[in-house]
Amino acid sequence: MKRAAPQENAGLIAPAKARSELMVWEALNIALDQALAADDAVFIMGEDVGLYGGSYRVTQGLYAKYGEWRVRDTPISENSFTGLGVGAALVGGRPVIEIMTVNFALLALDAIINMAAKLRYMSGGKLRVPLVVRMPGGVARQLAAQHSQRLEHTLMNVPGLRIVAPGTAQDSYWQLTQAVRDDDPIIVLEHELLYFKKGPFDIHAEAPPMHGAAVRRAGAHVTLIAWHRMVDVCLQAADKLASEDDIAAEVIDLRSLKPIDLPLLTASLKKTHRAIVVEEDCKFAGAGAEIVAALQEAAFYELDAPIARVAGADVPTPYNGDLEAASIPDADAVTLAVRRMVGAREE
Amino acid sequence: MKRAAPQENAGLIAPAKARSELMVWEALNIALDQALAADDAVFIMGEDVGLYGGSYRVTQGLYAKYGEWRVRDTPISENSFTGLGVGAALVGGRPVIEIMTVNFALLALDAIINMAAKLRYMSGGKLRVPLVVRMPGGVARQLAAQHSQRLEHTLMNVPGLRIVAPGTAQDSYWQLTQAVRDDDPIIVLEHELLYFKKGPFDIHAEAPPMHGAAVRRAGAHVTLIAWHRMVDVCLQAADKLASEDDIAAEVIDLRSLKPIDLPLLTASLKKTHRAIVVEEDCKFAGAGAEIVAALQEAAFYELDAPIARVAGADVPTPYNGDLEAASIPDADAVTLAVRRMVGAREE
Amino acid sequence: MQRDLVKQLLYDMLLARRFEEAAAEQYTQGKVAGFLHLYPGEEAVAVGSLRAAEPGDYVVSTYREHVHALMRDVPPGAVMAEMFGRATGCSGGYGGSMHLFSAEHRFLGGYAIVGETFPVAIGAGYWLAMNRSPDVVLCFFGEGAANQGTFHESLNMAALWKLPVLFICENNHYQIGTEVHRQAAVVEVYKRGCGNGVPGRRVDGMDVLAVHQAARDALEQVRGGNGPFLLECDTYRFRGHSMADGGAYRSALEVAELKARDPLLNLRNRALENGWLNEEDIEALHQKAHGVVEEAIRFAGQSPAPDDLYQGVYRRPLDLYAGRP
Amino acid sequence: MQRDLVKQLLYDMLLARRFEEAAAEQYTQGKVAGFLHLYPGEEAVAVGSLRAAEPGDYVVSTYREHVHALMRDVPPGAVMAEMFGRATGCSGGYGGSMHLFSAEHRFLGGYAIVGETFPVAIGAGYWLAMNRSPDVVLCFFGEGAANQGTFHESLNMAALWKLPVLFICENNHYQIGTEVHRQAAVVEVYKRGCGNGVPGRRVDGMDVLAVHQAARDALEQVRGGNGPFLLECDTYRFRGHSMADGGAYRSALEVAELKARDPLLNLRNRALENGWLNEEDIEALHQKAHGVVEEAIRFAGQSPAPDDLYQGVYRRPLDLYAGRP
Ligand SMILES: Cc1ncc(C[n+]2csc(CCOP(=O)(O)OP(=O)(O)O)c2C)c(N)n1
Ligand SMILES: Cc1ncc(C[n+]2csc(CCOP(=O)(O)OP(=O)(O)O)c2C)c(N)n1
Ligand SMILES: [Mg+2]
Ligand SMILES: [Mg+2]
Repeated sequence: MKRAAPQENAGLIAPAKARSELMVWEALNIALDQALAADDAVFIMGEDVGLYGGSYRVTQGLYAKYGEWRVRDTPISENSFTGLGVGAALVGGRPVIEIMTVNFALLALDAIINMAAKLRYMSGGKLRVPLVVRMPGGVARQLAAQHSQRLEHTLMNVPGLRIVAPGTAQDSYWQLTQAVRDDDPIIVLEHELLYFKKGPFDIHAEAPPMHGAAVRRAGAHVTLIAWHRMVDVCLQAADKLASEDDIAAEVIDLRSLKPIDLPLLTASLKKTHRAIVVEEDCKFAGAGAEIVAALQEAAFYELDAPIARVAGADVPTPYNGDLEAASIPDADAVTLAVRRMVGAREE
Repeated sequence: MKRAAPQENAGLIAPAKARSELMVWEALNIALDQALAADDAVFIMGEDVGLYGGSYRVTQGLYAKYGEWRVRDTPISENSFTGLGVGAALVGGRPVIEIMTVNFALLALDAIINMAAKLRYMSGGKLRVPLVVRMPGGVARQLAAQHSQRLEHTLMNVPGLRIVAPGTAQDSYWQLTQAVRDDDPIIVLEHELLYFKKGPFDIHAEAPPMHGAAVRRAGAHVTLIAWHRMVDVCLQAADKLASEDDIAAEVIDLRSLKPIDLPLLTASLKKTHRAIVVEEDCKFAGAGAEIVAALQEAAFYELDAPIARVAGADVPTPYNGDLEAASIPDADAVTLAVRRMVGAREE
Repeated sequence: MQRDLVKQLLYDMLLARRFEEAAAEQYTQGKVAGFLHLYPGEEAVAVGSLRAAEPGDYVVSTYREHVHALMRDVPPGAVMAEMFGRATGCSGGYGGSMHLFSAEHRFLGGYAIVGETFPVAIGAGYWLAMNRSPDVVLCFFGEGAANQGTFHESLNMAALWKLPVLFICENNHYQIGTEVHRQAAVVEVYKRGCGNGVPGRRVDGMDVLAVHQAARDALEQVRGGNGPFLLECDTYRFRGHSMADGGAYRSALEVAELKARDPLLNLRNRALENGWLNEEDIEALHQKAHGVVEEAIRFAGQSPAPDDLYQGVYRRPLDLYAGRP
Repeated sequence: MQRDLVKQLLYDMLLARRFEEAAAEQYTQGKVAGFLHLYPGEEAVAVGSLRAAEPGDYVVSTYREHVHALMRDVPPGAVMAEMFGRATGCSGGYGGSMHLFSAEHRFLGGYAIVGETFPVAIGAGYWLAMNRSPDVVLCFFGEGAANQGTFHESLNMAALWKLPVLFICENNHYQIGTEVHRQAAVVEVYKRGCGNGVPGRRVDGMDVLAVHQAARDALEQVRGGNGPFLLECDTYRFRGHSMADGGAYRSALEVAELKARDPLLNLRNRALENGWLNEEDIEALHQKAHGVVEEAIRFAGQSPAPDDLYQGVYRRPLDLYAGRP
């Protein structure tokens, strides 16, 4: 007599699955639809995920199809509904919590860090917390300081968490699917400016390893390491460098922030001997710091130059559009950094 | 008709100021007493800071002397009483908020990150937030996972915050005093195991620069970089290395985590060409990552070896005493890392 | 007396309405960006309550705060310029629509994380109480914000220490797309202070005179040292939650019904009926409001942009890698 | 019937008391470490309420939870071994006194951050409601925890969705050194659910029979699908907050007065008066409890320590720098 039984498709769900191009939100929507259909233990919870269909449409149609117990709109109570996810996960549920944006996750960090991440360990490995917490973040468009927070660094430091950061439709589908199936608590970081980015999608393609990085463009002169939207920025820079400077930049999409795919990075460095980490977050103690620290240790003797960081300015994000743009890296900033680094060799 | 006027000394306050040796808590207590006496705008707030005298005695005697409006016991409502500090700071107060331990600060991060740190910037520089947030932290003695959280990395990433981490009585006195007098929001990280550590204290000595690092022991072969309790661990290791291996380790106490005193670190590396960052927090994306990343960039061509990190294991802190000890660096771990690194040169 | 008050309140509401409509237009034209939350429908709340406050009182508001700033006499040009991201904006162009501040007008913002207004308000209130000041704090929030933990925590401290804070709930029945009965077990927000000993009262938030009187009464009580009070204003927003929201979750009928209770119409009709104002008076107010907003837009449009990315991060420029200072 | 119940409850309280005293002794001897929060004085609450629960019910508790674990029939040896930090402990030696867990006993912990029990409890409650299960959740918390935002947030969701959660407040009048009237504007915790529509009731928490009956009634209501209930038990802790606290903030007189209402004495006297038990019965229970605790200590002392620092961080060992999996 479960209330959880899925009903017939009762509304607009993600578009036809066979399509070869999808937007990121559509891919996430398919992943959630399939997860709800496949396993009665899965439920979704968050602000406006239900009736409203999700702030970024990710949960569109699911409320009508699965009902309010499995797609639950919540009050604005981030700490408690994330903690609710922990409690439900402990007793058999597989909750997928949506925190409307990363900015509000500061209110839920106790549930994420002190509970979700620690419970398996604190219980001697006897409890499990199959919880997924999705949160869109990043700097979007003039949302100002309180709506442009980034939390990669904070979450990366937490033992017990795993973190994926898909930047394409295909990865979004797979990494979310893998996260929901997994028994560890997993953070899925999404980027607000990527939801409506279109990309190739093939539901029949093999699943890539959940935590593997991917070479998005091969090159021999410098390795650019990024995730989310900064991958696109690096690809633009790489185009420019190729055509204007004859510099072949290798662009790596990290895809996962915990664990990180250090072997792939090291392999790239063996070829290029130079690396730049490009990140949207502030430079000081951002996620990039860990990547640099780990990489300089793993590949020190391969390095022809210090590993550089092209990162956000150490400021709260300003509202003014030009200042905002100046506060995060763009293709020019990356290009400049590469020229400086590669030029340095020739000096 | 202020209620804030200080009364006569009405109870046990910090011990005689002329003493040449003080415990860390006593030095902090003197700093607070003086701050309350010097400026009516200063008030202290936190759980059990008043009648009870503070969990670690830091506020002992102040409630009796200054009354309940200036030394205020709070309900367990971390987010709101920290936010209260922000509000009071905006209108003229100079609140010193005590979060009983860092572990509970996860509940107050919205107030700290989204409000205290951002308000000056968001208001075009027109508001100021002269707020001090004190929090004891670190791994103490078998307090287990939820009471051994470390937050350096999270706070360091936040533009607008400054962070000091005093490890001696003298520094505790001065850095807290400087923090209270400052118009920026400042985090004072204290270490639970250092409160009862005795050290030289001279109230008449010149104030050291608030954010400067200090060489605690000079040496030519390797630079050990640490803060808080890990400085003592490094000093022990340095003793051992000197006597057993003829290795002269330079030990630097960072004292400040934001900003960091990179020039001093770089200067040391020019001499030693080798560095190890020793930190209590988990290695992955800990505070040490930033220090390594910045240092390898600033001093790359001085380095004879990759900068190493000796850090906490990437686990929630276990309760069992032996496992707990194994989860954070000790002098042996540092000694071993130095031997490995210096040995590497000779191989 | 009544005539002057009515005239003031009607003008304020006309200004508020016009200002918000203009903001929407400017947004559509790409001059204003980010999230833009507008106030049409709710004017009676900010206007009625803030015109009952004293200049020494502090005001704390949310991201839907343009009108609150205007009612604290922050110049319309400075508010519009802020939304344009200009250096002449009340936050220098760094804050935007959701982060208006003006220390000189005791307008403390402008918070975009739901629930933040509560601790800020009790902080200012604590400072006032500690200094036995006669001033008080007015703290605005939506009914959705009453679900945040800080609501409970802050009300408790406010009542425990008898802080001079008037909590004003703008109950517009929606937390973005989620109607109040789907987010709260108790839908009458004025009753939600009972667990913390904060008395409350509900008033018709579409009736500016009622709000004004209720706010006067409540302010008197709060100013008298009796501790906090919770005033719930039953209101409605005519537009979507923000410019990004079409508001499809509300029936056209529901919206139409509420629009019939438009606080501006409401007051205008009563003013005419009672002979407080005549059509000409009203037209003049209307014209004046339009002119002021026009001028605000002109001012904003001609203002320079800020150009220092690092201004105001710290009290003075700070090199994070230089140590020492 | 009544005799059996009284016997059981008295035995449980004797066991609880003895267990906690033994824990204190072991702490003094250095076998138990960390923060140790003991339960003497409050036994009637956990014993009375949990003996009214069904085996299928879930229990969520705080850092002062040894007795709650025992009342869920987690073996005393496993609890003591946990406090000794041994591999045979119910949390494998990784959790310690504040983090007892036992999935098989539906004992969900053991939370040391004040206020965490609420969301965990409504999470389990949500799962039960979603699956129309007849089981319910018992959620313990101190009166100090009622000041946390999660109390408000979680009660709201529990009431809104009619979740089967019985919130049980152990009001021992102190939040470490801060007496209830200095931390809360409303000192009767059972009334603090009113802002979220959660009905409540207060019971003498020094009277195990009263607690037992009140818990039965409340559980029946909650199990009937009527949504959450808030049962406040008025109690007192005889010791300091933890082993680190001498409790100097309480007058000797106050403590003595409350000790005269010791729930163990209370029940013993009534058992004798009513002829439910005689002195011999009681002595036998006493002996049995001592024996069980003795055995628990022996078991704990002989148990091996855990030796894998990384066990349980993830579902399987994870190299953070290896990527791929
Ligand atoms: C902590 C937090 N969670 C979520 C949001 C996203 N959000 C912005 S406004 C809003 C609804 C607020 O509703 P209410 O308090 O009723 O105010 P209204 O917008 O109706 O005036 C939400 C969910 C936020 N800004 N902060
Ligand atoms: C969020 C948080 N803040 C502070 C503490 C420190 N602390 C531990 S127990 C406690 C008092 C709790 O009082 P109450 O809820 O009444 O429970 P009791 O200990 O009296 O059983 C405090 C302040 C904590 N563990 N968590
Ligand atoms: Mg609303
Ligand atoms: Mg208590």
